[in-house]
Amino acid sequence: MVNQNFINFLAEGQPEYTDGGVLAEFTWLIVVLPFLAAILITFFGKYLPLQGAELALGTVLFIFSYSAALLYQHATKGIANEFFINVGSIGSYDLEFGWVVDGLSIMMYFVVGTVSSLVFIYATNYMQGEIRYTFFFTSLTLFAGSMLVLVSSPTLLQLLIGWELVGVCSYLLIGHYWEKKENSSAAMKAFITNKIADVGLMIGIIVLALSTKTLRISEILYQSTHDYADIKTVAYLGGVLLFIGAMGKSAQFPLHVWLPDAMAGPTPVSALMHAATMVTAGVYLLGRMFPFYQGMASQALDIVLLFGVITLLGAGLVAVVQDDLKKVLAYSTVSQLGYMVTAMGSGAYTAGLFHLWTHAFFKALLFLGAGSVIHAVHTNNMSEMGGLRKEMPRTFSTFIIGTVALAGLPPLAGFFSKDEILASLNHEGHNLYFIISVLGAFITAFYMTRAVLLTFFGDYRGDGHPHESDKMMTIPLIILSGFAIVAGWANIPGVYTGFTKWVTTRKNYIVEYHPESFDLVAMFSGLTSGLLGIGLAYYVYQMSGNATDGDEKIKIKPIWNLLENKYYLDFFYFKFIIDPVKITFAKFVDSFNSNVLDRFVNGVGTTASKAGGIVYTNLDQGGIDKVLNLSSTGTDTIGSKVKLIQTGKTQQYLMYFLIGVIVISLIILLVL
Amino acid sequence: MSIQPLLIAAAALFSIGIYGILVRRNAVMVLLSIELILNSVNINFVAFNAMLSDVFLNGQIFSIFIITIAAAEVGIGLAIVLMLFRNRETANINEFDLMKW
Amino acid sequence: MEAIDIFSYFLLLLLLLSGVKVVTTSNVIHAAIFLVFTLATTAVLFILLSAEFVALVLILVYIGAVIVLFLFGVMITRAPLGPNAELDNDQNKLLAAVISFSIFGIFTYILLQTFDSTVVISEGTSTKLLGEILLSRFVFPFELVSFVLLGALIGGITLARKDNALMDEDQI
Amino acid sequence: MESGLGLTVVVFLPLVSAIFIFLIPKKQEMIIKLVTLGSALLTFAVSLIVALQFDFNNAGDLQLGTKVSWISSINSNYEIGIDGISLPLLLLSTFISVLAIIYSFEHLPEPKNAKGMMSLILILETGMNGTFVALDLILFFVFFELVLLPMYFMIGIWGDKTVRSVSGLKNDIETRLYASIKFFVFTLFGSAFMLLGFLGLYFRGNRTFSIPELIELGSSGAFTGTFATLVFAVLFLGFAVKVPMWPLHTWLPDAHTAAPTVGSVLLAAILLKLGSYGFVRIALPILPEQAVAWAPAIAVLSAIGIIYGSLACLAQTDLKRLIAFSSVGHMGFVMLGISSLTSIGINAAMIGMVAHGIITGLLFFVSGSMAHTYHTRDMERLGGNMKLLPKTGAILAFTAMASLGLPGLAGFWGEFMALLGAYNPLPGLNITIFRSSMVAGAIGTVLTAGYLLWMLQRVNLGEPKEEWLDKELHDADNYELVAWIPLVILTVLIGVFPKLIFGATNDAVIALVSKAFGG
Repeated sequence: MVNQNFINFLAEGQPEYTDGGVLAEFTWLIVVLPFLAAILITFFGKYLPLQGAELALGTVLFIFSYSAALLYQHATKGIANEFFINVGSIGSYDLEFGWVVDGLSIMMYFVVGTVSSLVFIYATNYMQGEIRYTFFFTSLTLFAGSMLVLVSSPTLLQLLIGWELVGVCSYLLIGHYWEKKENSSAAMKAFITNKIADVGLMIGIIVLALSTKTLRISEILYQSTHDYADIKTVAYLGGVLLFIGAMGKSAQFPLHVWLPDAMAGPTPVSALMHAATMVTAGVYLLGRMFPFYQGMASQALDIVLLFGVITLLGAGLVAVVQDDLKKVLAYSTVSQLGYMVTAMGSGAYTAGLFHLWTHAFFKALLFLGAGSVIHAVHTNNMSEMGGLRKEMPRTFSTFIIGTVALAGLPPLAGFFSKDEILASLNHEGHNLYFIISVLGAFITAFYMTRAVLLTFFGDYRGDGHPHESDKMMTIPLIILSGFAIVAGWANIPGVYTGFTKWVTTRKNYIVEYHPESFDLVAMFSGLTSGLLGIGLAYYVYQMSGNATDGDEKIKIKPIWNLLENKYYLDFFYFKFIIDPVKITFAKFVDSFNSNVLDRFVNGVGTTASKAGGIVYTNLDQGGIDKVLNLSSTGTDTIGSKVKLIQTGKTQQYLMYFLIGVIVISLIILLVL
Repeated sequence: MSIQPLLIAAAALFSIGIYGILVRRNAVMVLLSIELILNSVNINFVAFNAMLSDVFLNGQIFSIFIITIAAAEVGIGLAIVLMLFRNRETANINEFDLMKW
Repeated sequence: MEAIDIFSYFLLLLLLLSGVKVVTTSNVIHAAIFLVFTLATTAVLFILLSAEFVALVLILVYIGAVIVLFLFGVMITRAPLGPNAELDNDQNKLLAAVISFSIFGIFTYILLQTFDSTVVISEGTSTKLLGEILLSRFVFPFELVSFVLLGALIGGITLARKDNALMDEDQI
Repeated sequence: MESGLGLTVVVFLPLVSAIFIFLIPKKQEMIIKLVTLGSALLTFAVSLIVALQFDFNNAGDLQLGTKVSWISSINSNYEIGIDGISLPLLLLSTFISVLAIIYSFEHLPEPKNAKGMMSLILILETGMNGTFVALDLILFFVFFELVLLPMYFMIGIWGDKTVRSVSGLKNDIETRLYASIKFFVFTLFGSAFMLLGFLGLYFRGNRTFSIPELIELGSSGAFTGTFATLVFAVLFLGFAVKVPMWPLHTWLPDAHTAAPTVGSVLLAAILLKLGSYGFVRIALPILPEQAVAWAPAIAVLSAIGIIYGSLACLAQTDLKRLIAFSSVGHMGFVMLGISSLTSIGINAAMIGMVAHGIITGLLFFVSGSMAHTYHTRDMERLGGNMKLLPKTGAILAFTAMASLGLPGLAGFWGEFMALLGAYNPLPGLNITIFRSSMVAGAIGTVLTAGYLLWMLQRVNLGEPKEEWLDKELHDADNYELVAWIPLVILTVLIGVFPKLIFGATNDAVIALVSKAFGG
């Protein structure tokens, strides 16, 4: 089943990799199981004691343990293998599904498995008593399953399938409370925005597949690292198109607009979506195709870098002005995704994936923490929170850990990954981007501190009775905060660089900078900016006055408006793209259809019948039939008078008859 | 007995029947008048039979047939009248003008 | 003029008078009774003409069966049993009289022109002979008439049946 | 030559049963329905047996057919047979017919005349099956036309009775009347030209109507020049009306909107395929040179159809009309695939046809049932369907997802592979035109997602409107579920395992392409 090129490819890489044995061969279980579970939950979930949640939970726990086993074997022995199933041939192309087991996919399995498990546990409690509880778990399981389809994909085809399945699951989950129109609209927005990006991905896949004559990723990577001429001509185009796809899922500017709206879904969904699934897909795609980018499409990487940097700064700024706690986190996610993409664009493969790895844990932590808060105070708005650190100590402490990790302070996870990105930028000599990224780190620290201060410090401004959440919700928080602390230790320059080895399955072909020790400039500037951000926020929101008027102090009207309106992007989209298409074009086409085409058709019909009429009246009727008609008209006129004699009375008829008989008899008798 | 009075009487009976058909409103009465006409024909047949001293008795046999057919006719005619009466609630033939154009 | 001639003229007069009464009486039942009278007179006339079998048939079939049928018809159609002025079409009367008189006139003219006063010979007729002729020479029409009667029987039943189930089927 | 008995049974059994049904009194509805169902099931079973007998290793050859002299004076034969291209469509046709009959058991539209409806469905099935197996142009034409009549009556008798105004006509007109006449005249117009083309081929092609013989002649270059151009043009007209391609599509929305549920299901699922099948079976292989010359035009028209159909959908308020316009878009993908003249593109068209048959058939089932329940198709009045009719709503949502080309479901393959084919058309075709068409098609997928999701939002989601709350609405009953669930399952199966279709079509398409276009 293993492709010959792939074996060669491995031989050029790290020959000590094993094929993974039975464990790798049965990896398909973790991909298929969620779908089976989803079917079971749909049909039988209602009859189970936990309404189907236990099936979902069992599935993700299985995924978690299986991926942990895989990760253990990979970390000790190394695995690289891929499996294919032919599902049809079309022309000379084989359509194949399958699964790939290598460092990158194992890392993703583990992230998905871990985060999903914790989120699912959390959700069993969080969603208690909510509408469509069972269906929620169906979708959630499908969501995790779709992500696994995506990351396990050895062919671009399966990647595309997983990609879109993730999109549709997000549609189901974001629109979970579809009774309200905003929610279903948000779901639609997510789906359509992703679909637009998917067009890029789809065309990119088509371009690559047709130039390499295969849909297998490993084969494409092999060709792109071995100077095949066909792929070289389309590499730049293909690279950009794939990145457009990644921009949709990974919410890069200007296609990030769906992500903040996606907060309409329940909080566990946001956590899962923003941490482990969906948004990481784009970064995963860049990582998976990284040898291609580096080998053939290095110009495309410049575009990737540019958009990454724009996103990390732009989204970070918007996060500062949000009042909705979940939206702060959402924009923070966009900003962090910007970091990852920046890393990829600058050629720092490991750094990008490392940030994905750490971010998955602390962002899941933050979202679940936010969910816990929202569950307690029944509002999303920070202006109605405050002072919750006393009522919700566990949530508070874990949230603080997440915040610090995100702000990038040692020794928590965010510090190491962010530092590696900065170091890489510094090393590559992208000075401007380096400065912007450092600025981004400052902004990150600022808005996170602002959020913490508004939520947990000061006095409670709402009018409910907040309370600490159930154990089922706090335990995942605690576990995740553990991960948020230690996840970064997987790759400490100069100390332990296991993570680099995990994800570097094709060592020789990923030419990247691996800091042997800490890059002092980067570390210093990152650390300073983080601390500065925290300090400034603390000064503005806590030291000088209370939290509520903190915003007023930093409000510079025009910029604030710009940010509050999210750079008028939504406005622009609606005004210049969606409305024209949905209303103007569509109405035009519809009226064209009924007023031009149909009118033409009907006109032809009417004209034909008129022409027929003319031929009929003038030629047929006027000429030939005229003579005949005259006689018939005569008959008709007379008949119309004569018919009056007809009364329908039998006796009268008989009388007329007899009169006739008499007259005729008389004539015969007298005249003849 | 000469033949002339018989034939004239039959003709008179025939004319009376015609009058009845033309004048009567009730469908049953019209049927009665028809019987008169048929009877006049019977008289003619039997009279001619007697006059011609027919060996094969054609006249008598025909009158028997006529009587038979007349019986059938009365049966059907009354059934039709009954039908019409049932549908129209009247036996007045003036109201049956279905044969109008 | 023999006695039998006087008797037969009397009979003919009776016949015509009762016939006129049939079409002029304003009572339905009376009309039927007068028809019986007319037919009975005819039957006597037939006997005078030595057509005994026909006379008997006339009495049996007409007076015995047909008139009863008529009386039933009269009753079923709920024709008023007493005198009924509505029985005639008044506006037709004059024209009808003219027509029937014209017909009578024409007939009489033709008859008087055609026939002299030939005397009718009334020999006795053998009913046996009549039966033989009927079943030999006229056997085919005889059988045909039986079918006609059968058809009339079925037709009469079908038409006059009160229950409408069968008819509903046919209407579709 | 084999006996061809199986195929003959598949074609004529429904017709014989229809005649048999005429003999059953109208009142015996149950007997009529059971006989119809039995005959359709039997036909389906026989078609399955035929599929089992089919030699998939030689899917490119015409198999299991026969050739019997029919009208010897014009050398027209009763020549039938199937290959990998027609087999999936034949199975689809027999299968959908069974489901349509099951659905009609309890859901006859007014005036409920089971006898008439059932016999029309059976006659329709004969026409459809016959078209897919006919290998003689005259036979093909007869079956092609046979389909018209039952559909005309279905629309005209059981159709929508509302009176509406139509632009270009002075007086308001009953929808069903307008639609049925439009449908009939449009298709007849196309097929009249088509017959002309057939006759042209007959006289130039050694006086034969046999399609295999004509293909041999065509691929050896017997038909060239103006003659070929004209013949292709008239064949194009005939088939394009049926597909329907822009701008010959305007009969479709009216016909679908007016037709009763079963009618629109059969219309969408099978009848539209007759046109695209005609292209693949007749127009391309017999006139390859002309196909190459016309391909860019077809591609452009398809691309316009995709965008146009999607945009028109966005403006619809009538549920069935929306789905009808979506058919225009989806068949655009099919035609885009065909126009690429590559094995990928034509394979895409084949799976696209089957998938469209299943998915749009299901959509029409569901929307027809909803229209029956709510007594309106106006999406402004619907809403909260998911709450009111959960089963119907779930299937509607699923089908809409399938229809927008969600990967993993059947609709995806047709769209994606058609785009794949259009990116690299047959060498010698104008790359720019095809790539632009491909981009247009890709944009079309976004618009498709847009209108379908919008439709879902308006119909399925949200709180139910006031007017429905106190009404007693019936969710899908067992007959409906029995008719729908198989289609749902098929959608998933083909989506996950497209070999079900490609396994049959691929060899046949490769053979066709290599014969006609030398590669």
